[in-house]
Amino acid sequence: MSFSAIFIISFITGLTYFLRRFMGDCQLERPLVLGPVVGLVLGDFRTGLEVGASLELVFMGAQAIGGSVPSNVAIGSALGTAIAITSGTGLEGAMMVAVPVAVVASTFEMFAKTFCAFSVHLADKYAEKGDWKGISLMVHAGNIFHFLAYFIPTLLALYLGDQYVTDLMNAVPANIMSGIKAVGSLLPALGFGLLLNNLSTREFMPYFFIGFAIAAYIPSFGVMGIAFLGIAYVALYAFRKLNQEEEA
Amino acid sequence: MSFSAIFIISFITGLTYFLRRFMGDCQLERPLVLGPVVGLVLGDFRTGLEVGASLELVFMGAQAIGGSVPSNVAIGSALGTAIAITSGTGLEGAMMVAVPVAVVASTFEMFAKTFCAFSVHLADKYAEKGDWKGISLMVHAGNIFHFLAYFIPTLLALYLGDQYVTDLMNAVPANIMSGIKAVGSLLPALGFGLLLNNLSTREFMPYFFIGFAIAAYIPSFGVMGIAFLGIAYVALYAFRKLNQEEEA
Amino acid sequence: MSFSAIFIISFITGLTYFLRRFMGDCQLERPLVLGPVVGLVLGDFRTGLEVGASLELVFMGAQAIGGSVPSNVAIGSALGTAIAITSGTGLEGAMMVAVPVAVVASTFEMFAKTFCAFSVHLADKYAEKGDWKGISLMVHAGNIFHFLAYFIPTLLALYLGDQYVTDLMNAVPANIMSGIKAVGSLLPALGFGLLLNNLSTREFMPYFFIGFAIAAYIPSFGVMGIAFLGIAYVALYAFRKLNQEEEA
Amino acid sequence: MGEKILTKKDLTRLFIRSNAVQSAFNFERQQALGFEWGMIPLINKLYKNPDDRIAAYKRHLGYFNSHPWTCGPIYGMVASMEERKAIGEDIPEENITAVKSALMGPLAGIGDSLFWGTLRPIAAGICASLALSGNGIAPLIFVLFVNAIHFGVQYWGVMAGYNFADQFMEKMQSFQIKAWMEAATILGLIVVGGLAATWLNVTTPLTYTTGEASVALQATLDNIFPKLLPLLCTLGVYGVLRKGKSTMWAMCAIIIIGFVLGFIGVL
Amino acid sequence: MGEKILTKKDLTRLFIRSNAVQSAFNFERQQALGFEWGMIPLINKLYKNPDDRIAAYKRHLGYFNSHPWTCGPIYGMVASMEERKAIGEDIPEENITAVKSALMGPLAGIGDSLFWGTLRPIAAGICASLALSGNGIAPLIFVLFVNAIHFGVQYWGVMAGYNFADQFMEKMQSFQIKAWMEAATILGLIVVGGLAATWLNVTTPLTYTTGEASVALQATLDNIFPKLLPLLCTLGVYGVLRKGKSTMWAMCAIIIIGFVLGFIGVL
Amino acid sequence: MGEKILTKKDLTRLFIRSNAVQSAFNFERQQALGFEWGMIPLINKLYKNPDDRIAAYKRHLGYFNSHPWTCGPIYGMVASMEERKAIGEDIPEENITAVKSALMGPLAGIGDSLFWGTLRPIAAGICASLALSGNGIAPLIFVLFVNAIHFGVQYWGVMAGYNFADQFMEKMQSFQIKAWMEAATILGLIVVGGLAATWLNVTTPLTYTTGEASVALQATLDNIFPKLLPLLCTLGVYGVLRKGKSTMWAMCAIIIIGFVLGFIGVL
Ligand SMILES: OC[C@H]1O[C@H](O)[C@@H](O)[C@@H](O)[C@@H]1O
Ligand SMILES: OC[C@H]1O[C@H](O)[C@@H](O)[C@@H](O)[C@@H]1O
Ligand SMILES: OC[C@H]1O[C@H](O)[C@@H](O)[C@@H](O)[C@@H]1O
Repeated sequence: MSFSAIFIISFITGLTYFLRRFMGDCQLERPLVLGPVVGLVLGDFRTGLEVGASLELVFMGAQAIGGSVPSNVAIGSALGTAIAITSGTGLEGAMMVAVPVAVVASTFEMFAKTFCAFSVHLADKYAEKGDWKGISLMVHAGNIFHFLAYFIPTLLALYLGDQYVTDLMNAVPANIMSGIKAVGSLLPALGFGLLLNNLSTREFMPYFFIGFAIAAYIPSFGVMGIAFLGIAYVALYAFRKLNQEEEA
Repeated sequence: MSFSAIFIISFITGLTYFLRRFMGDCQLERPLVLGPVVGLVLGDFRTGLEVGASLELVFMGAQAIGGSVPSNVAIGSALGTAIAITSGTGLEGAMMVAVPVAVVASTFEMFAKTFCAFSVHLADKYAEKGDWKGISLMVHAGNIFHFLAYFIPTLLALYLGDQYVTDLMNAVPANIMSGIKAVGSLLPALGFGLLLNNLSTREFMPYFFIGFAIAAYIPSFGVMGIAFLGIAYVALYAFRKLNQEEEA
Repeated sequence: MSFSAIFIISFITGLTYFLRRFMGDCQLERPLVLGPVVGLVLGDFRTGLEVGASLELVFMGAQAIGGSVPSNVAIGSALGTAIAITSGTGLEGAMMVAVPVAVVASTFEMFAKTFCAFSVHLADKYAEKGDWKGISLMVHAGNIFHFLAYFIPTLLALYLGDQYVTDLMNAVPANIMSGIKAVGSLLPALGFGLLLNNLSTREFMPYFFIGFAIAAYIPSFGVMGIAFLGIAYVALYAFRKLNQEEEA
Repeated sequence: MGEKILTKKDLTRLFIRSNAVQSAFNFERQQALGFEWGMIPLINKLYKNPDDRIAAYKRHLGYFNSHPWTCGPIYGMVASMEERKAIGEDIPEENITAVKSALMGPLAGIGDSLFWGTLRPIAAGICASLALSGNGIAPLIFVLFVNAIHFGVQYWGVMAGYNFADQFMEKMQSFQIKAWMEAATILGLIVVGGLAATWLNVTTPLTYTTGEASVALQATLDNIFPKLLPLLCTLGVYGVLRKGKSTMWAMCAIIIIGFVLGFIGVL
Repeated sequence: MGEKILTKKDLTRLFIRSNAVQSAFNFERQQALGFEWGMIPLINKLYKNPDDRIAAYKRHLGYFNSHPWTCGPIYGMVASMEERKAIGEDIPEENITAVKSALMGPLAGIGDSLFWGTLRPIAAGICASLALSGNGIAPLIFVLFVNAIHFGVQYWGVMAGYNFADQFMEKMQSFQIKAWMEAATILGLIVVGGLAATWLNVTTPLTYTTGEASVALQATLDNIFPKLLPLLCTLGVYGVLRKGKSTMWAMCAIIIIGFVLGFIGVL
Repeated sequence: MGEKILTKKDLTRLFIRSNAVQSAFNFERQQALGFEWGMIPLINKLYKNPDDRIAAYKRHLGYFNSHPWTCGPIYGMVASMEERKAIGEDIPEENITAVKSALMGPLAGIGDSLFWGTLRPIAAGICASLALSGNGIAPLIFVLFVNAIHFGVQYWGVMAGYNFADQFMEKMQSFQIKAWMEAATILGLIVVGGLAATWLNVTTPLTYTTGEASVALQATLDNIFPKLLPLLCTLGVYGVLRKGKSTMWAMCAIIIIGFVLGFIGVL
């Protein structure tokens, strides 16, 4: 791969993530899209299309929800597709690279999401002074940081080559990997804790436990079922309140 | 089969349905009962008994509920039994006729239940004038119409013979059959919609959704479980209301 | 076995049950504990340990709850271990004795729990007179009765020998055994009935049915899940009541 | 206020006629005509004034649907309420309608699961096996057994319903009756929700293909919101009726839409 | 009003005696005698007047049943309430009984699932495998481990119950206490419902035959209303007690009916 | 009071900027910066007084997290509330915050299951199979299709939210608004409970041995209280925040504790 190809591929990978942040999850980082684009860059659209579509089916369920960080499908499939085309190992080769890389690379997204907490704190300061340009700056800085969190690892990995990357990944002890994974599974709790802190009053807190217990003990409900039941319940609640007020 | 036998069998089939309407579902149209009766008419009680009992087990679950129209077991088993006896093909032959005929013949009950909406509208007019004899007339007319909806198809089918009936059924395109079935599965929604329209007020409507969601998401409850929970809930509701009133 | 060994084993068996009553279920009657102790008495700790541990796994789920009477693991494992050691049949022999004996011997606990109702009635009389020493007497008498309910059967069974016991058990007609079992499965209903009688008022009774229906129709909840939901609910209830009072 | 009018004989007659509740059954108002026919002699006896009669005739021609073996209590309670209305008590027409519409659902639920779902299949199953092993009177046993229960339950229901309502309205003050009427309506709504989710079986046979596997759309729907289609159908009908369309109109719409959707393979 | 009477020593003694809660266990009032025995020294210290004493003795001989390792908080709370009653505060007898009957259910539920259902089997299972691999002190480990928890939880429970009730009654106004008492009763009822449905295992072995297959009646029942038999049994006992029959009577009836039904193969 | 200030153009601009809601996403306040950025032009137009502006900037820098395709209604409603506040109506700051925090949960739930859980996988799956059978424009179809829906839903959401809030606040009296705000908070709490139980996947790989079989601790936990670990984590974070620790602090604690527990094999 020429360095310009490497640079373009890495840039595009970073860009898809940048657009996820700045244009509301346009889904450009899905393997189905990224695969053929990488293929185009490397001059083999067909292989890119095929590898991308196959990886799409593999990563079907990977989706960030509530701030969670799933497998990094973008980096995984950019690397996988590029290597499949340049090494000629095709789908097999792509899979062997993409899946483990996606798992490890989720660390970079976690890193960006952790680090951007600082831009929020700086924004607080600008808000205090009424400096909206400063706030905007923090928004863009944060997004660029997210861009870099995808761009740099992809660039390095493509530059160093898949053998190097595999060796590196093998060199990381299993303990450390499982530590990182545990952090990834715990961090979304921060979001729920904050949400709770926002909403809860002593008086209404039990509703949180009721929603939790129903979802935990009757998994068939899912979030939709609970939202449905919840809406019916609060409608009754509001109508009753209104009646009482009117009578009073 | 002599025409008189044909006529008697068809008449009895219609009659069982007439009595379902007029005497409160006496279950005379079940194959277990209709089979041996047809057997008696054709002079072969034993075969009728055997075929009827076997068909009973086949049609175990067929039951009209909430205005739904299941397989027409009466027409199916009358025809099945008659053909089993006269053609000597026994149980096998009965089954081959009864099951498809029962499916198709459900259309006639649907037709009767659709058509009788007119007698209700006429009854409205009589009620307006205080003419209770007119209302009664509509009741009887409706029941006779239901009778005919079973009597005529059975008569024609027995008269034309099973070969003719099978040919006719095969001639109906699958599309049309599935259209009719879809209508049959949708029509009971009319009943629930009407019921809802009767009961609902803005204030209490959410209870409908709660009942629906519990039954939909936790099928183990069934209607009995929901009625049980519902009764416990409204008892609490009424006691609370009474307390509030007494205090006020 | 010497009579003194028989006596000591029976006494220990009775004692473990006495301590269950008087010292709050110390779990000394578990096979895991009783097995090696019996082994020690008979001079073969190893076999006792092995047999006890194996029986522990067999009787894993046996636990009195809400006044129910499960298999009598204490008598079962005392007898089983003793016979395994003295007859040299080892684990096999122990199992063959322990399991059926434990089932039959549950009758004695049932007997003690039935009989001790009388000591409560006598205690009522003493309370009436303010005689707290009399009440204490009834407590101890009841506990000694429970002791005897384990001590005597074990003594007799060890004295008469396993052949005799097996013959006796086989001589009891199956009907009578299933009658006794039915009594055992019904008697805990007395506890729940009494509890209900204590707690219920016309106004709150529906809550019992709600708790019952949820547990019956959604077994995944279990008692913990229901207690959890219940606590959340009554917290809401109390907060609402307090608000109303404060406003009033 | 006047004296009681209805005699034991009137109630027996009511029981007999109540068995015709399924008469002229139709998709629009289901058992409305059947229920009306049961009330006619009673209305004629209670109301002498033509206007009251006409009002009563019209009152009982509204939508009704319950289980033919367990609807007795509704007949009995309505009889008691009409009687008290006739002798001058202040019983608003809405209360009578509330009792009918609130109880028909739960009673249908009980009857459907107890009799259609359990007793009838069990009795038929047992008698069918008897018949298959050569017992010629098994069909007769079946008919006699289930109908003994049928008519027994219905008779007891009519009488118990009348007596209960009689004592209930005697004892209760009007605000108490109101609370219980509300409770009945709520119960009715909960049970109708349960009934619709349980008995309405509208499903789609559509499938779509992802990768190699072809997935049923219905399975996907069941994962997010089981019984979504029955709910949409019920709400659709309800909305159309709310908007003032006639049931006739709704019925025709259902038939046409259903047929087309079934024909093109969507339902 | 007087000063606090109970000392740390009294509470320690209460903890020691509270472990005898299962004493003279019987089907009629279960742990009533055991609970009473725990309260005796406390009652003797608090009440000097014979009438007050007798009332207290009788008060604590009522039905009681909880988990022997988690019932501590009830002892502690009752101790605090009795103390305040003794020094002249207005604590109605019903409130003391309410605390007992409302908390015994939930605490039993927690203890039964946490200790009987989880901790004990796990600890016993692990120690049994240790023993099977030749470790001779595994039984001792088991006994020491579970009883360390047992006595630790119970001690903590008695003390925490006393302190909580003390502070609670200090801070709350009487209408607040009433609201929480009501909440406790409701919780008790919900949990008793859950307990009865979970732990009462009354089933029927009857079967019937339809066609060739023989069907278990219990399976049919489970389809319509799982745990119907346990519910009927509980309500039966409850109804009999409500009607004023003694528990003795109820117990004998259960024994006779149960034996007969088991004998003829219905249960 | 003043006249309406916001024009159609302002709302269109709001819609365009609302798509950046995920900007500078971070574990501390998630989409707070993104939401703020969307509001800036609006705030600048509505408030001329520096103090009001600063208050508004700070108001919208609080914790926010919803679904990027279904959060439109929140933008719209907040815009309407801010406008009314700017022209002098009495709209307490708390009400604006309540609307945001109460609606973000349910809307996220709907968006997550409808779009992330259903539409996107289905569309991607179908297009992937098309691509595998050689169709080169399948990826384009996918992108165009999902984003047509994405931007369509978001546009409609912003506009509908604005109009709804406008009419709602016009018609409702203040006590009615209060009741609905309370209802929104309750709904928010119920849904957050459901979200946490569904999406938080904290499990332990620990096992223990009883007899021969080795049992997963997680399976035992699931039997007593499924999702106990996620609940404890959420409550832990919540407790720490309640106690006044900063989110920064909480985030670092989670990272350290999580890493250690994962490292030693407890999580
Ligand atoms: O759960 C709501 C929301 O949370 C985060 O913002 C992201 O993971 C979104 O993809 C998701 O929709
Ligand atoms: O569902 C109630 C009721 O609906 C209709 O009237 C019929 O199908 C009956 O058989 C059924 O019992
Ligand atoms: O169910 C509560 C309780 O009931 C009885 O007292 C005994 O069976 C105990 O073991 C149990 O904990």
